[in-house]
Amino acid sequence: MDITELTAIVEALIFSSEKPLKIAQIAELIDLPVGRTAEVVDRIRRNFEECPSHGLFLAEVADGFQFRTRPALAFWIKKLQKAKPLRLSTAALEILAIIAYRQPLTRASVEQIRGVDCGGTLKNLLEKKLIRIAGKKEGPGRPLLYATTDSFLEVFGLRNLEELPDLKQIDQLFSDK
Amino acid sequence: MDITELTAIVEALIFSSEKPLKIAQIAELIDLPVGRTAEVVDRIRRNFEECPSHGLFLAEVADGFQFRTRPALAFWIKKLQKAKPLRLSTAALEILAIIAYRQPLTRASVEQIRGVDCGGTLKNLLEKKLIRIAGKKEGPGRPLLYATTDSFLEVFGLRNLEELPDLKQIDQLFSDK
Amino acid sequence: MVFQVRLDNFEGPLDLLLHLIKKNKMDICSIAISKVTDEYLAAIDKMKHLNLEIAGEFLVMAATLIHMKSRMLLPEIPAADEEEDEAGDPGEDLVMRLKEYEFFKQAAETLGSCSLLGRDLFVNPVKHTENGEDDELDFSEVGLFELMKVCRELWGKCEEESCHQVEVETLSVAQRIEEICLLIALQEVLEVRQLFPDRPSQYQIIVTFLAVLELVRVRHISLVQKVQFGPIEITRLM
Repeated sequence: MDITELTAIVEALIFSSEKPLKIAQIAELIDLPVGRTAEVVDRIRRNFEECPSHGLFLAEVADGFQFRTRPALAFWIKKLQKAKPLRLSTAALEILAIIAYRQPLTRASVEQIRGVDCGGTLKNLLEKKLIRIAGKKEGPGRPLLYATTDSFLEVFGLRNLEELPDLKQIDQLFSDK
Repeated sequence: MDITELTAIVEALIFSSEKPLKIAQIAELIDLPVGRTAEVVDRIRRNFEECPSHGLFLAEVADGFQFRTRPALAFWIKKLQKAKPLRLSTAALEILAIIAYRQPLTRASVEQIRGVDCGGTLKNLLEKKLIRIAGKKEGPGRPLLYATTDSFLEVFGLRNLEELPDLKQIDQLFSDK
Repeated sequence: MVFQVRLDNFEGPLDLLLHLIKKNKMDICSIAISKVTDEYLAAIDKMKHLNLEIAGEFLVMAATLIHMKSRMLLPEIPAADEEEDEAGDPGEDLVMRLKEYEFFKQAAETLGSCSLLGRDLFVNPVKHTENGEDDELDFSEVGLFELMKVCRELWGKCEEESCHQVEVETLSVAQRIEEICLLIALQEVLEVRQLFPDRPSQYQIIVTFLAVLELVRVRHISLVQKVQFGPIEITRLM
């Protein structure tokens, strides 16, 4: 293999690795002496470092090599991360499911179904605008009622609440092996 | 900002985005007209493509851009990957093809075309996020409708659904009916 | 002729049929039904050990093929043509379905031969949260399917009692025949209406009706209606 091909392989390996790659690991993968491998890695490092139009650099961290964005560009990366796709914990998803299918309902009802306290997650879902307060329940204490929002529909790709799969359809889908 | 700095910023943005980044998203993040942004992106694409010592390339998928390892290097990456590689059965590919070309459609329609039950594979494709539930069909029973996702485009390296092969041929086939 | 087919290789009856057509170098639009049917049935024979549900789908196709073959063997009767047209030509239907399936099969192959992400090329798997808080570690991207999954688990936990009960009807036609025989043995003439209780269930009506028909068939009783819309009388014959 010539140096060009080796450089390409090592670049791809470092890029697609979940953890930083050690020189020794790379050497084993491409079956080359460690010294030679270190040269290839250094070539990649220089390729990126010496060209200011690259936004990435090859970082040497505690346990190996890893591609990272240049620290000077952090401002832009932060901007991007604010627009990340919605992520929810299992607890949040459970509460959302309960509210979606049983709305409007009180926090007590949600907690009764799940068997655990859920004040924190409820607040989080309100902040994410996936649920809203939909008035107060008649009766003692007049507790708040929760319901889903238009954002909820948007996130889950629904035109309206009638488009939520009904329980029979859910059952059907999951009863297939 | 000069073009070198812009190129670096956009490269870092594309690299650190989990999903393929669309030109419009990049343009908004760096506050530049879409046309100008496309030029910057193309510069990055050429930077990587024209230099054979790069193991990465800028892929255009699902209407966005994403860095990927070159297909020719798959052998080496597989040596590194511990995670099970993506595997799709013939049944899964057939169902995906049917859904891709005729979406949105019901499970019954898929089964009619293939002549066999496909509940299990459908669920599997949903889990892999290659297909999604796209609402309910009007009419009796309001069965669920299925459609492909952006992940489908990403996995198959398609820019959009129009890039599916032989789309015209299938249109003819159905207009004959 | 030695004929070997491994059926677990086929995605369904259409796939098998398509294979036979290709093997015999036929054109989908002009299949030699007779030959294809014979080979299809031979293949079905080989799959007798296969699980019943899959076999069922293959059997429906077998029936269609036999139907088509039998139509071809019969001499053409011009008078029957109109009727046939109305019912739709099963051959044309099949050709259409085969063409459609063949297209998707090819499309699936094309898709499978793409450079697949996660199989042939890879992205950077590192999650870039260095700048942000890491508290979203066990958070994942969600969609409708994930919502449904959670629902299924929740509902499964707390609503197991909501299953639908089906009661088994115990009345059988044989039983009903015996009862009617007893009644008619006591009375020479009986009105059909007298066989039913005040508020018969749908099931009771059907079973009684079948029992009466059976008794008429074996000439145990006869039914007589003397006036239009009048009562129907049962008379014992033996």
